[in-house]
Amino acid sequence: MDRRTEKVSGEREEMNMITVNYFARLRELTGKTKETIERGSMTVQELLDWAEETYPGFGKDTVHVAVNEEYALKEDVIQSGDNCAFIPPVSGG
Amino acid sequence: MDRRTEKVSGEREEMNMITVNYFARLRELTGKTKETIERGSMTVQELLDWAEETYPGFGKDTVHVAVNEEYALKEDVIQSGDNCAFIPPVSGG
Amino acid sequence: MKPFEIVEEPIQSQRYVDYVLHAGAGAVTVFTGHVREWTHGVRTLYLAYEAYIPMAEKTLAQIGAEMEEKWPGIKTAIVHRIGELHISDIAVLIAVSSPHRKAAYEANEYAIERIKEIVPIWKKEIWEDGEEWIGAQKKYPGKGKK
Amino acid sequence: MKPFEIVEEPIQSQRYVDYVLHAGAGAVTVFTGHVREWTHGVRTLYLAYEAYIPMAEKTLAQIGAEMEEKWPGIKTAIVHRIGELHISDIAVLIAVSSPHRKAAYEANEYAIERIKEIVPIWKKEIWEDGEEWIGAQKKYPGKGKK
Repeated sequence: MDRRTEKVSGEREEMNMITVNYFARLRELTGKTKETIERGSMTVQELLDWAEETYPGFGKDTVHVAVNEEYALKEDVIQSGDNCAFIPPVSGG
Repeated sequence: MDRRTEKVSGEREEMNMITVNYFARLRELTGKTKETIERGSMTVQELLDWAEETYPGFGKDTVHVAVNEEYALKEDVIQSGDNCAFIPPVSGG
Repeated sequence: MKPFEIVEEPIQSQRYVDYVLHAGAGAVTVFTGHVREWTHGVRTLYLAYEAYIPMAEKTLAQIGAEMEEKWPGIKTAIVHRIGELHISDIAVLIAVSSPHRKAAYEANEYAIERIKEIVPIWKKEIWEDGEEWIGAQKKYPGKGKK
Repeated sequence: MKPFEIVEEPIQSQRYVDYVLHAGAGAVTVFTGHVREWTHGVRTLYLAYEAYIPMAEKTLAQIGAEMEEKWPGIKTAIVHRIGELHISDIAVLIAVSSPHRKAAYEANEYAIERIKEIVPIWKKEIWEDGEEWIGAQKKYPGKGKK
């Protein structure tokens, strides 16, 4: 492996990064407002499964996911670099 | 007829007085905001008939009558001393 | 300020909102009717409103009583301005507070419909080339009808 | 002021009313949602609102676009406050102007229903003996669903 390959490999690894944001109950449960996941791509369903596994009591069945500030379907694919948010049941108004 | 009878009779005549108020189109038509009619009693229908006869174009079929600030039915009887108002179609709001 | 009144000066919205607001109110709806410049392609210069003031205030209060009977727990204020009104001026304001929003919307809309039916107020439209008293013909109302 | 915004300071109603008012508007409806002291017999001390701010402003603007498509000719502003709110404070304000009143009422009520469905804002109720994040469970929404 020469330096050039190493560098490309390094860049690729840097890009394996999905940002997730937590709000309200989920912010308190995880103790975080945001974190990054080292994945190149995953579906919304996979992200929800990951969250439930990582944070018991997450309640993925009532949590929606926004990708880049748009509500996403469970089968939608999240790409590295995307900015995601877990949206627990809203209660504005 | 002694003075006492005269006086009672005079009081009775003074009480033959129904006040009527005019608004909006009817105020402009009659040139009056109010006037008194020398009658001891009459029905609302009779008052409307009187107005139509006295002021051609009065339009009694679209005009309501209030007696002492309450809407009255055509068969209601107005008594001397009552304060009446002709209410053309309203257009508040 | 009275909760059901006719005024000759500009309507100050906040007074009526403050009147209906209380610790149990979760929703407040405020409707304001304004003088519009164009109606059916005709340009309005200004409006002149006239009222049979004591009866108008009485019927406004009657509408308020009807509302509080239909939607218990609401609190209401209604004010109508008379005199010469210009474009965008507020002619009428209805403020309703309620524990929950549904009643606040419904009662408010009920109020404006009833005002147009029974409150002795008249509007004259003044255009560039004429003027006219406005008013839809209505059936003769029943006594104490709700 | 932006016509669709999240703010942390007290909501100044007049700004949003002034924004929607214009010479063609004959009706303005303003809905304000307030912090209520009692809910189901439990006394609220205060509320804490939190938002995913950029997405909340985007969804408020989306609701405004939906409204203007459904009721052409209306003009809308919506503002939601976040942070710590006390009894009677305004949490949300919806202002709608319209040439005619019917659309102003209908569009306004549509807005609050949609806010409660899609805008990423959360409310925590703080009582004397506890606290809880409020939120009804909703079906997973479709993409671009109206």
